[in-house]
Amino acid sequence: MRYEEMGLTEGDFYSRNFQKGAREDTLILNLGPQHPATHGVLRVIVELDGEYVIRAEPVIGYLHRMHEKMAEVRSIYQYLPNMGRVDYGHALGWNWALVGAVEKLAGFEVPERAQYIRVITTELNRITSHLLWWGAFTLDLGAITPIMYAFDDRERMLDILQMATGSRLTHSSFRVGGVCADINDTFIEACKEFIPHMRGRLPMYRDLVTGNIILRKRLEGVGVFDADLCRRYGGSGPVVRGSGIAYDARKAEATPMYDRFDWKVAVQTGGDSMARYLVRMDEMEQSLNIIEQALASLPEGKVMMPKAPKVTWQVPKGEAYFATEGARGKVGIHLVSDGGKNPYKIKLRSPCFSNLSLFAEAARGTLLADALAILGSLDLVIPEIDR
Amino acid sequence: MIDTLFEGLAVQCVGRCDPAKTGLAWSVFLAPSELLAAARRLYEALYFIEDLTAIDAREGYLLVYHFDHMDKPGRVALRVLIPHDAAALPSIAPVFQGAEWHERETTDFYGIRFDGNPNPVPLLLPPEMTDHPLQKDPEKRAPLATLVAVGDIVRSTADFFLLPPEAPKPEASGA
Amino acid sequence: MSALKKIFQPVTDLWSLVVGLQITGRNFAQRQVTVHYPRQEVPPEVNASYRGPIQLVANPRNAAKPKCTACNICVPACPSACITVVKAPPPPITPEQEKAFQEAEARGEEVERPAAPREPIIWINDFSLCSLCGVCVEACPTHCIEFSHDLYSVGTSRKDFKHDLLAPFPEALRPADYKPEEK
Amino acid sequence: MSFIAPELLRIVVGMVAVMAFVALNVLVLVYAERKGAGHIQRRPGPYEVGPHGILQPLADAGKLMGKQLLMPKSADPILYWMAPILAFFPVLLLFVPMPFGPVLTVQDVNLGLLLILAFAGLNVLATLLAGWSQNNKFGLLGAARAVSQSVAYEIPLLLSVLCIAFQYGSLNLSTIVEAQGSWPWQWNFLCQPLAFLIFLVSAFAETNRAPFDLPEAESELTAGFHTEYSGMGFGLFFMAEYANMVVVSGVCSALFLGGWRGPFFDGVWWFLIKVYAILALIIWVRWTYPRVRFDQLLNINWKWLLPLATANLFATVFLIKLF
Repeated sequence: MRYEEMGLTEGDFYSRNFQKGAREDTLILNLGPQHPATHGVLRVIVELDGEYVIRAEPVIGYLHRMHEKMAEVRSIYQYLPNMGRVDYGHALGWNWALVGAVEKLAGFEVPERAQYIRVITTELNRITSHLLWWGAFTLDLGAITPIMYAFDDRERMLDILQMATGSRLTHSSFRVGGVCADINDTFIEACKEFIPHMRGRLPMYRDLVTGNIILRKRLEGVGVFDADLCRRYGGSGPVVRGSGIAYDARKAEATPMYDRFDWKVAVQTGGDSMARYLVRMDEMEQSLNIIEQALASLPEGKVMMPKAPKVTWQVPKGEAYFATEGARGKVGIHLVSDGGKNPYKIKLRSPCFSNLSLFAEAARGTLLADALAILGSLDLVIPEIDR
Repeated sequence: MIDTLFEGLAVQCVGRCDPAKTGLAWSVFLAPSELLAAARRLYEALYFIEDLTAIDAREGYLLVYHFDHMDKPGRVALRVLIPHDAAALPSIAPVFQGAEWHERETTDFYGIRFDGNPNPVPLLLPPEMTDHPLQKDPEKRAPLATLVAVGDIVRSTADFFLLPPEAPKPEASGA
Repeated sequence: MSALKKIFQPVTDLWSLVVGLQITGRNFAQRQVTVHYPRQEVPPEVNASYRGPIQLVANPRNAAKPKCTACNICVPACPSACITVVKAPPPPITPEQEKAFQEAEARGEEVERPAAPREPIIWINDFSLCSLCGVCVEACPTHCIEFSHDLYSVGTSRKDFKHDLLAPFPEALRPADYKPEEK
Repeated sequence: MSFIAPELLRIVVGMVAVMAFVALNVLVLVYAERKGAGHIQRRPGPYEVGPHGILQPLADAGKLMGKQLLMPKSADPILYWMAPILAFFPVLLLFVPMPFGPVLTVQDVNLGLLLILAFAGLNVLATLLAGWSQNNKFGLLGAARAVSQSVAYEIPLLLSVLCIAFQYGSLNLSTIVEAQGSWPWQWNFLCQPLAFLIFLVSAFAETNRAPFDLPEAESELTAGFHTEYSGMGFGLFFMAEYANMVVVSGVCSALFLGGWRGPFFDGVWWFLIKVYAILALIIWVRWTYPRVRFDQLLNINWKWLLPLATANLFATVFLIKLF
């Protein structure tokens, strides 16, 4: 190996690769893959000058499962459950991306009621995802209690989501041409009860965490991203919306049904970690608005299109790209089919992958604690990065 | 606007697609040598990179770069065909730094070399791994014409490899 | 104005700390929200929508038999290959019957050998592989697979997760060497 | 000889009593902390070992003692094992001049405050040794943070203590307690509110408790200075942290809250009530706030606490001279 020739004998492949560019007087610190702040098996190698990060390199792939290869050896129907595993936080966003791509390619018309159910469950799932992030992020910043309050609300929502999707974490309830089950009155009642409850909890979150001076000082002005940085790295979701760009794939890509509801794209202009934090807090409120309106105008009808495809259905020839807004950013599926039983190729466009790739540049010159705050503010879900 | 954006570049084909059917607004075929220049123009027109991947087809690897715009949504797909036996093309990481990871991932999956990538080490697969999981067996490769949406061709070179045979050949331009 | 604000800023900042203490203090005094398993369990209506390990639907004519016709459509449909279904063989033929059949065939008559019953004799779901995706449930043409609502499925060895789905059906056909497991 | 013997006996008996007191307190505090955290987070906390989990700290202690003591291959063995001992045992000495009750003091020392402040400094040394000797980068960073933090916060702590010392012209804790009255309005926290607050904040930092728990900052440095310690090596650091909390609360109670003086019946119970109230506050704060950043931590000290403490000291001295 060439690294041995350079006298780099310690560590594994990636740490030796990283050491090549290191200065003489610095400390190389390996954070992860098992580290409390990396939420799973992300590994970040950082070069420190004192507590200042000179260089950082995320090393990923510890949770790589080759979902794109799995897509080529399964039918679309069999591949649907994989989507819940790509992003356990916002599984329904990925569900929608896949069925949306297939419906686009095949030109299917999905019943309206099914689309409404998709909107309601996806938005509920978005709130659970943001709550999970909120708890984990405050945990990163050293506050241990908020995650427990977040989970209190999250559990209630999972109970509600379970009524519609049957599972609590790796939801897989969307089908090509509809959803797997209709919602019942219990679900609607539970949702209607939950929305005011959640609205009452958000001020408490604000007082406990958002207004806290220690947290504000930790986040304000830390990790400022500008629009150019987001463009160069393809950042999306709250990362760009925190930088003052009102880009939301639900509006930009015209995800079905979202144009019927009155909601705003949450934008903050600061560009710092606090802005990304506030965007997500605002998004929870917007999601509640959407759910409320969708429940009020829920149409009657079937939840599956007639002659919906079954397990052995063959995807028509051609390609389609469908993107929607996941909790972490733009979730995209590029589906290419040669008309066979299995898709010819599926590319999963993961928002976390792009968002993490800008971390190396954003973390340069920050304190170690700030770098970890930036990492937390990106809302990373490792399985989605590694796929 | 895309056809004017690439003015002066050797573009093989520019096609306008129907976003409702394919999710793409424009489909642009390029020669590998023009890729970096095209990426730079997209960057100057404030496009951002969405992803890049390859399709292993009978004619070769078709590299697909997706770009989108934050204010005027409309996905642009840049496509570059490279042969199987000389799978290399220039990296666009100097312009879009985010492409670095996508390129490394494509190298892992397909074994395509990106010249100019600042850190060409494996990204997702272990460094000891030598084979590339998404390469297809030669007999399983499908022809590109069945896979790719070219769209309504706005202009193309006369010898463009995906011209539908029955379509009247538009006059050569942009060459 | 801004000077005044500058002076009072530290005060409001410090007040936010007091607000935080108030909130945690109030929560300290409030009721606990966790379910104290195993002393308590979640209410059963929460389980009603839970999609647990799959089970077979009983035959509407005979509840002691499964409805499954052993058509084997679910087996290739499963993305994780966790289902094993074996169709029941035709009933054994005694040598006398066999002789009678052969004689009849020799006479050129149409012989109707007894057909295999449309029932499974082995139906195993390897739950250690199952991802509860429900593809088998939706693929089944006779709607004989359903999700159970069993939240508390636990096991102490790998063997415990090879669920024998015929076990709840006392009259289900079984292979000759089948021994019911000791409980 | 006959003069020394009772004194010696007093110290020996006192130290044994202090050891028992500290050990008992660590157990109680571990339980209180976990139970308090549980209730703040609206869950029961430890519940399984004994009624309402009351024996949980004993089970934890048994687990820690039963664990294998591990040492990294490249660690310095002498310093590595010295650090936890050095962290815990000097803390016992800090209880020597502590005025538990009117006569309940191990040894009434004239320079009691000085003794406490001097031996409290050893804690920094132990943290530094621990971080340094284990040859772990997280430990090293944690140790560096611990040293700069402790050194910085000792100054405002000292200055706020000096205010009281000037006021009474004594460094003897018992004298200071006795000089305060029995009723809350006669206690020092009213005539020295700023010193009280500064002392409290510095005490959080000195004991490395949240929101100033940077040396062990879990989400940044995994476990900071005690990353590599297992079993009782970690256990001693753990005990030292809680013992330090008790010391700080005791000093705070004696200096600012009237120690064992209280309405109706003076006595050791008032001292204990005040100590546990302060401990409850420390625990409460830990489960409420996020952690401050390292440079902010030092900024709070150098830009706010130190000038305020100095001004407070000058004001005190001036007023004492005036009246």
